[in-house]
Amino acid sequence: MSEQRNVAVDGIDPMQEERWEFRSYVWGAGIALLLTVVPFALVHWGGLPRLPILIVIGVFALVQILVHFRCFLHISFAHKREDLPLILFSALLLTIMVAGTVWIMASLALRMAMPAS
Amino acid sequence: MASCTEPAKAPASFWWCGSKQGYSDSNIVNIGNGHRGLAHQLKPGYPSERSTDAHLRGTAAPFVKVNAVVRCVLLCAAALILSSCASDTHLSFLNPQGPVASIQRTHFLEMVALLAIFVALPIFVLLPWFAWRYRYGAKSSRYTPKWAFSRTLEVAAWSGPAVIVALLAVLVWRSTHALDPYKPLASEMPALRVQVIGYDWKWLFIYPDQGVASIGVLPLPAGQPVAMQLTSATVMQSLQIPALGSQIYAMGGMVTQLHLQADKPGRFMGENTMYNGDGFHQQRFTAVAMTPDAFNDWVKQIQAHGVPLDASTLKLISEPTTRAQLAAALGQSQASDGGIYFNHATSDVFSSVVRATMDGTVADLQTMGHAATSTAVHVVGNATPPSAEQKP
Amino acid sequence: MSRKAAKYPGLNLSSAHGKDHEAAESLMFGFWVFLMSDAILFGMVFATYVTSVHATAGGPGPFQLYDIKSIFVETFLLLASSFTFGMASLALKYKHSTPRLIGWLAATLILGVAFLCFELHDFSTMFAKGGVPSRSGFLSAFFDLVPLHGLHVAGGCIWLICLVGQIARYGLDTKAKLGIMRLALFWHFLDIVWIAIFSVVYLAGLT
Amino acid sequence: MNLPYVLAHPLGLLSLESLPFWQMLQDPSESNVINGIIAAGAASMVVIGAIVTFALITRYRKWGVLWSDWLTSPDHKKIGIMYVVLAFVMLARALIEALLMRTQQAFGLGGGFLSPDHFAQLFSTHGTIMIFFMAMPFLTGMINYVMPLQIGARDVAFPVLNSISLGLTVAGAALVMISLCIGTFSTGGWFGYPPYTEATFSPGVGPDYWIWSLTLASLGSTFTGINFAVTIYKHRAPGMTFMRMPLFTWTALCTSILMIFAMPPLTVATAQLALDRYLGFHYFTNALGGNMMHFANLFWLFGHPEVYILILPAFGIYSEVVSTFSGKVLFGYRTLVMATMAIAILSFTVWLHHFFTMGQSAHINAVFGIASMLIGIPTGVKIYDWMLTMFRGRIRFTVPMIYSIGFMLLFVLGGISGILLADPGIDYQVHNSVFLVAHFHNVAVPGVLFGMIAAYHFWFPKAFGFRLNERWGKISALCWIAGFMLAFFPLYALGLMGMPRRTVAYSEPAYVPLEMVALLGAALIILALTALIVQLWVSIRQRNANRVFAGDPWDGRSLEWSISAPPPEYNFAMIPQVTARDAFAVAKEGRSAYQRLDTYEDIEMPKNSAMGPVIAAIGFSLAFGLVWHIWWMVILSFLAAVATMIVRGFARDTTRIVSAQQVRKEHHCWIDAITSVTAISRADERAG
Ligand code: HEO
Ligand code: HEM
Ligand SMILES: [Cu+2]
Repeated sequence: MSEQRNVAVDGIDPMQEERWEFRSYVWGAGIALLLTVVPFALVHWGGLPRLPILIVIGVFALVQILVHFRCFLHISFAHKREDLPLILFSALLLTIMVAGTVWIMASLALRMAMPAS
Repeated sequence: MASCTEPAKAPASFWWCGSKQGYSDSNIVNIGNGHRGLAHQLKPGYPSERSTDAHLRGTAAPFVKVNAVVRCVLLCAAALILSSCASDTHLSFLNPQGPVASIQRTHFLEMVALLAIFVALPIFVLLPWFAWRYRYGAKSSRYTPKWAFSRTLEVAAWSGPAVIVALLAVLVWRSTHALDPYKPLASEMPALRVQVIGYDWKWLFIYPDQGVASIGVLPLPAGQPVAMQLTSATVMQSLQIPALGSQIYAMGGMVTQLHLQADKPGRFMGENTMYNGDGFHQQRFTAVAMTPDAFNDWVKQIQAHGVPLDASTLKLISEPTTRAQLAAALGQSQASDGGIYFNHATSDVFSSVVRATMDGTVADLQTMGHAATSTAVHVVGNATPPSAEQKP
Repeated sequence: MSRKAAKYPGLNLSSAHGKDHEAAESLMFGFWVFLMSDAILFGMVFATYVTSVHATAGGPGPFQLYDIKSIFVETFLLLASSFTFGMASLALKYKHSTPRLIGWLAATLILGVAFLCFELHDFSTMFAKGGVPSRSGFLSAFFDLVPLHGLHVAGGCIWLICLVGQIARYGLDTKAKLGIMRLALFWHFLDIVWIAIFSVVYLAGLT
Repeated sequence: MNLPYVLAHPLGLLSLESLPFWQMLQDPSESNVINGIIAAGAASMVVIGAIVTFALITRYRKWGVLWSDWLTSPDHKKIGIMYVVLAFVMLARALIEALLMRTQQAFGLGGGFLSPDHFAQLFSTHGTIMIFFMAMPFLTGMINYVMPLQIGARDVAFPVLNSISLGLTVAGAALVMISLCIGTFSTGGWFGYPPYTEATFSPGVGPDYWIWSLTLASLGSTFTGINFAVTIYKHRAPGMTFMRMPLFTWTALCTSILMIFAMPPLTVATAQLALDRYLGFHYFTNALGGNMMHFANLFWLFGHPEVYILILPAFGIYSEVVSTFSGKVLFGYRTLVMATMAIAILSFTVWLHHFFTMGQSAHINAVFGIASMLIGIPTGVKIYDWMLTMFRGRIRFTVPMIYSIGFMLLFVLGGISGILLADPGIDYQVHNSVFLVAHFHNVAVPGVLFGMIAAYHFWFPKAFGFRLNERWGKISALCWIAGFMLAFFPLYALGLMGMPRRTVAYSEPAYVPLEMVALLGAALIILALTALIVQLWVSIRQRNANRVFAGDPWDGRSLEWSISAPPPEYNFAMIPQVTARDAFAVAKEGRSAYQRLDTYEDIEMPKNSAMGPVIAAIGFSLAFGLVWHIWWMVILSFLAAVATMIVRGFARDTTRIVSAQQVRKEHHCWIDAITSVTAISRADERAG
C-alpha cells in the first residue's frame, strides 16, 4: 500500500475516528447478541403465555434491526444522505404491501371457509 | 326528449335486451381437439314464462334529473344502434330484473351522470375552445408566455376533483356495503339455497333442500331470494347473471357466496367471465325465473325423472367437456331448453368436492404419485384436453 | 466528535478523490437502491409465508420440523460474520495492511460457509421428517423464504472469493475497494433479513 | 429428472410436434388447416424476417458496424434507439394480432374461423407484448435517450448495466417471438392466473414461455429503474436542482422508483408459479394448501403500479410537448411535480381493485375503491394544468401536439371509465367484460401509445438530425385517433350488454353490429401504422430538406435542445451550468446559448462492452432451456452467466478518453453551422 496511514482526512483524527467506529461495531454486536438470546431463551424454556412471547419476539426483532442499521450500516439522522429517506420510503412501501396482503388474505380466509350448514 | 321511453315501455326494441333464439351455443364450432359441439336445436323455452317488461326499482336517487337526461341519451343512442332485437333473454343489468341489478343500474347511471357533467363536460368544452382560441394563427388573442402560476387556479385544480372524489367516496362506501355479494337479501321469504360448482365448461347447480340439480339452466322461483354457495372443481371461474346482479369468483377448495333475486318470471343470460380454456365461451346458461308453483312443479318433475347424481355421473361431469358433450356422454339428450337435470342430489356433493379439491386427492393421484390422503369422492377434473396446438 | 467519515462502511474516498469519489457515490447509492428492491422481494416472500403458515394440509408443521438449537447456532454464526465483516471494513477504511483485511474477510467467509452448512443440515433433517416442499402450501412457502436467504448468502460467499481474487491480482485498487464496500452492505443486509427469518419463521413458529 | 432420462432426451421436450404446421399435417381437418396456415404464416414471417435481416446485413457488410457501433455500445442514446426499434417491431406484431382478434370476433357469432386455443394465444401474446415488450421498451428507450440530455449528463450512471438491461429485454422478446415457431405460448392471458396455468391444467410449455419471458423483462426493468434513479439523483449538471428538472425527467424518476419497487412482487409470483410447475410446489394449486388468491394479490401488487409505470413517462412527454408547442412556460410546474409523486405513491395502495369480485369483505373493497378514485385528483390536476398551459399560448398544431390534444380528450373518458370500475358496486357487473377491455385500451392507447408516438415525433430530429414528414404524420395521427374511437367505444356498449372478455365466439346476434364497427376501427389502426412506416420512408428520402443540425427544431426549452442533432457521443462539450428551470429557453433569451468555450477538456467515456449481447444470448438460452426442459443447456447457460459476471468483475480498463482537440473540433464545427444558418420563422415552419 503506497498510501500513508494516519493522514487526517477532512480534518478528523483518523485514530480517534477508528476507535469510535470500532466501538460502534462492538456495541452493535453485543446488543444484537442480547436481543437474540432473550427471545430464544423465552421460546426454548417457555414460561410465558403465547401472546406476550410473540410480542417480545416482534419488538426485539424490530429493535435489533434498528441496531444493525445504526451500528453496522451507519445509518443515522446525523448526516444528510439519500439513504435514510430511501430506507424510510422503502419501509413505508414494504409496510403497505405486506400489511395490505395480510389484511386481504385474512379477510379472504375468513370468508372462504365452508359455511357449516 | 319525451320520446325517450323507459325500457319498460318498449324493451323489445333495445340493444341490451338480448338475443334471438335459435343460436344455442352448441352451434359454435370446435372445442379442444377439434371436437365439435353436438348440434342441438333450441326449442321454445321451458318453462315458458317470458318477461317483457322491466322496471326501475332504485334506491332514492339524489340525481334524478341528471339521471333522467343521461338515461335518455343512452337510450336514444341505443335505440339508434339497434332498433330491433326481438328477444326474450335478458342480457344486461341496464334492464334489471332483480333488486340487486336494479340498484346497480341506478348507481351506475348516477355515477355516469356525475362524472359526465362534472368531469368530462368542462374539459370537452374548454379544451377545444382553448385550442382554437390560442392557435398560432390567431394573432389577436392574448399571449402570456411567462404566465406560470396562479394560486387561485391551483387551489381550484386540486379542490375541484377533491370535492368530487369526496362525494363519490360516500356513494361508494354505501353502495359497496349495500351490494356486497355476501349480504343476504332482505325478504319475508327464506332464501332458496343453491350450491354452484364450476366445472370445465359448465356450471352444476345443486338444490340441496330439494334434492335436485341442473346444468345449463338455473330454474328459480321469482320473488324469492337465492343464496348461492360457489366453488370450483377445476380452475378459477366467475359466475354472473348480469340482469340479476353481481358476479363472484368460484375457486377450488374455497367457498364464496352470492345473493340474487329475480323479481318476476323471465329468462336471463348467465355466464362464466373468467377464461378457463377452450370451452370458455360455451360455459353459458340461462337463469329461468318462474312462479313459485311452476318452480315446485319443476322440482317434482325432476325429482321423479332426473338423472341420478351419483358418483359415476359426477365423474362424467368432471370431464372437461361442454354441456352438449356431457349430455351425449350421459346418453341423454338435453331437455328441450338445453338443460340437463339430476335428482338424488345431496349437499354432500358440494362439500365433498370442496374437500377433495382441497386435499388434492385426485391431483395427487394423477400428477405426483403421492398416496391419496382422503377417501372423498374423486370428482376433480384433471386437465384440459391436449389442445389443438396452434399458434397465433 | 464528527461522524462524517462514517458515511458508508469503509468508505474512504473523500471528495478529494474527485472522479473516484463520484463513482463511489453512484455505485454505493445504486447498491442501496438494489438492496431496497431486494427487500421488497423478501417482503413478498415473507407475506407468502405468513399467509400460508396454517396451510399444512395435514402435513408436518413447525413443531415437527424446526430445531431451535440449530437456528440459534446459525444466528450466532451470522451475527459473528457481520462483526468480522465490520472489522474488514475498518481495515479497509483505515488502511491496515492488506493481509489483515484478507484475514477478516476469510473469517467472514468461514462463518458464512459454516452457516450454510448448518442450514443445509437443517433442510436435510426436515426432508427426512417428510418436510418436503411439495408436501403442503406451508412447506412450499418455507422453502421459498429460507433458502432464498441461503442463496443470497451463498452468492455473497462467491462474491467474497472473487473480490479476494481481484485483490490478489490487482492489489487493493478502487474497484476492489468499492466491491468490498458493497459486499459489506449486502452482508449486513442479509443479517437483517435473517433477524426477520428467525423471529417470524422459527421463534414465532415454535411459540 | 434422473440422469439416464436427461441423456436420453438431449432436446428435452422438443419434438416435431412443436412445429406450428405439424398438427395440420397430421389431421387436416378444416379448422386445423385454417389455424395451421395462420400459425405457420406467422412463424414464417418471423423466420423470413430474421433471414432477410441477416442477409441484408451481410450483403452490405454491416456486421462490424452493427457490433461495434450499436450492440456493444454503452451510449445511452444508441441504447435508447435500440429500445425504440424493438418497441416498434413488437408493436407491429401485437397490432396484427389485435386485428386478427377483432376479425375473429366480428365473425364470431356462432363460431368464426379461429380455434379457441389459437384465439387464447392471441390475447395472451398481444397483452404480454403490448405491456412488456412494446410499452415498456418504448418508454425505457425514450427515457434513455432524453433524460441524460435533459439533466446535462454524459451518460446514465451505469452504462454497461444499461446495455445488459437492453439485452435482457431483447432476450425476453426473442423468447416470445420464438414461441411462434416452436411450441405454443400460454393461453392464460397477460396475467396468467393459476391454477389454470398450473401444470395440471396447462401441461404444455405455454405458461413456461410466459413465465420466463416476463422474468427476463422484469429483471431488465429492475436494473433500468435503479440505473435511471441513480442517474437522476447523482448525475445532474451543477445547478440542476430537483425543482429545475424538466417534467419529463421528473416522471422518469417516479417511473424508475415504481420499477424498482413494483417488479419484485412480479418476480416472486412468476418464480413461485415456476416452482409449482417444475418442482411440484403448492403455492397456487387447488390442493394441499395452495392458494390461487395469493397469486392474484401478488400479481396486481405489481400489475397496478405497472400501468402507472407506463403512463407517467407519457404524462412527462405531454408536459414537454404542450409547453413547447404552446410557446409557454409550463403552468403549475410545482403542482405537476407534486401530482406526479402523488400518483406514484398512491399507485401502491389500490391493487385490490383488480379483484373486487374475489370475495373479501365490503370494507376492504370500499377502502381500495376509494383509494383508486383518489388517483383521479392528481391526474385531473395534471390535465387542468396542461389546459392552462395552452391558455393564452401560441399553439402550433404539430404532430406531437395533435396527439397531445387527442390524448387529453380521450384519456378523460378512459379515466372516467376507470373511476366507474373502481366502484365495487359497478365492478361487480362489468368486471371481466369487454367494458374493462375498453377502459384499459382507452388509457393505454390514447394515454401511453399516443404519448410514445408523440415522443417519437418530438425527439426524432434530435436523434437523427432531420424532421419527420408532417403530412404523413398528421394522416397517421388522425387514423390513430379515429381508429381508436371506432375500435373501442363500441366495446363499452358490448360490455354493458354482458359480453365477457377473451371470448372467441358468442351467441348473441345483438353483438354483431358493434363488433363490425370495432373491426373497422382496428383496420384504421393498421392504416395508421402503415402511415407511420410510409412517413419514415418519405422522411428518410427527404432528409436533406429537413436537416436540423443546429439541434433546436421546435424552439425547445430544455437542455437536450441546446446541443447538435444528433448530439456528440459525450453529449455536452462542457457540462452546462444550470441557473433556472427551462434552462435552454432562458439561455436563448439571455443570448448565452451557442457559445464557444475558452478551454476544452479531455472527456472520459465508457469503453464498448460485449456484456449486453452476451447476457442477452445467455439469458435467451437459459430461458429456452428451461421452457423445453433441456437441462444441459440450462446448466451451461447458468454457469456461463456466473462466469461472465466474475470475469466482468476482473475487468479494469473500462474507460477511454475523447481528446480535448476532438471535442473542440466537433463543437466548433457545430457552432459554425449555427452561425451560418438563419432561423426559420414559425410561419414558414408551419408551411413546410
Ligand atoms: C396506462 C394504463 C392505465 C391507466 C392510466 C389506468 C388508470 C386508471 N384505472 Fe385502469 N388504468 C390503466 C390500465 C389498466 N387498468 C385496468 C383495470 C382497471 C380496474 C379493474 C377493473 C376490473 O378488473 O374489473 C380498475 C378499477 C381501474 C381503475 C383505474 C383508475 C381509477 C384509473 C385512474 O388513474 C384514472 C384517473 C383519470 C381520470 C379520473 C380522468 C382525469 C381526471 C379529471 C379530469 C379530474 C376529475 C376527476 C375526478 C374527480 C374523478 N383500472 C387494466 C386491466 C388489467 C386486466 O384486467 O387485464 C389495465 C391494463
Ligand atoms: C391499438 C390497437 C389495439 C387493438 C385493436 C387491441 C385489441 C385488443 C383485443 C381485441 C384484445 C382482446 C380483448 C378481449 O379479451 O376480448 C386486447 C387485449 C389486450 N390488449 Fe389490446 N389492442 C390494441 C392496443 C393495445 C395497447 C397499446 C396495449 C397496451 C399498452 C394493449 C394491451 C392489451 C392487454 C393488456 C390486453 C389483455 C390481454 C389479456 O386478456 O390477457 N392493447 N387488445
Ligand atoms: Cu389498476
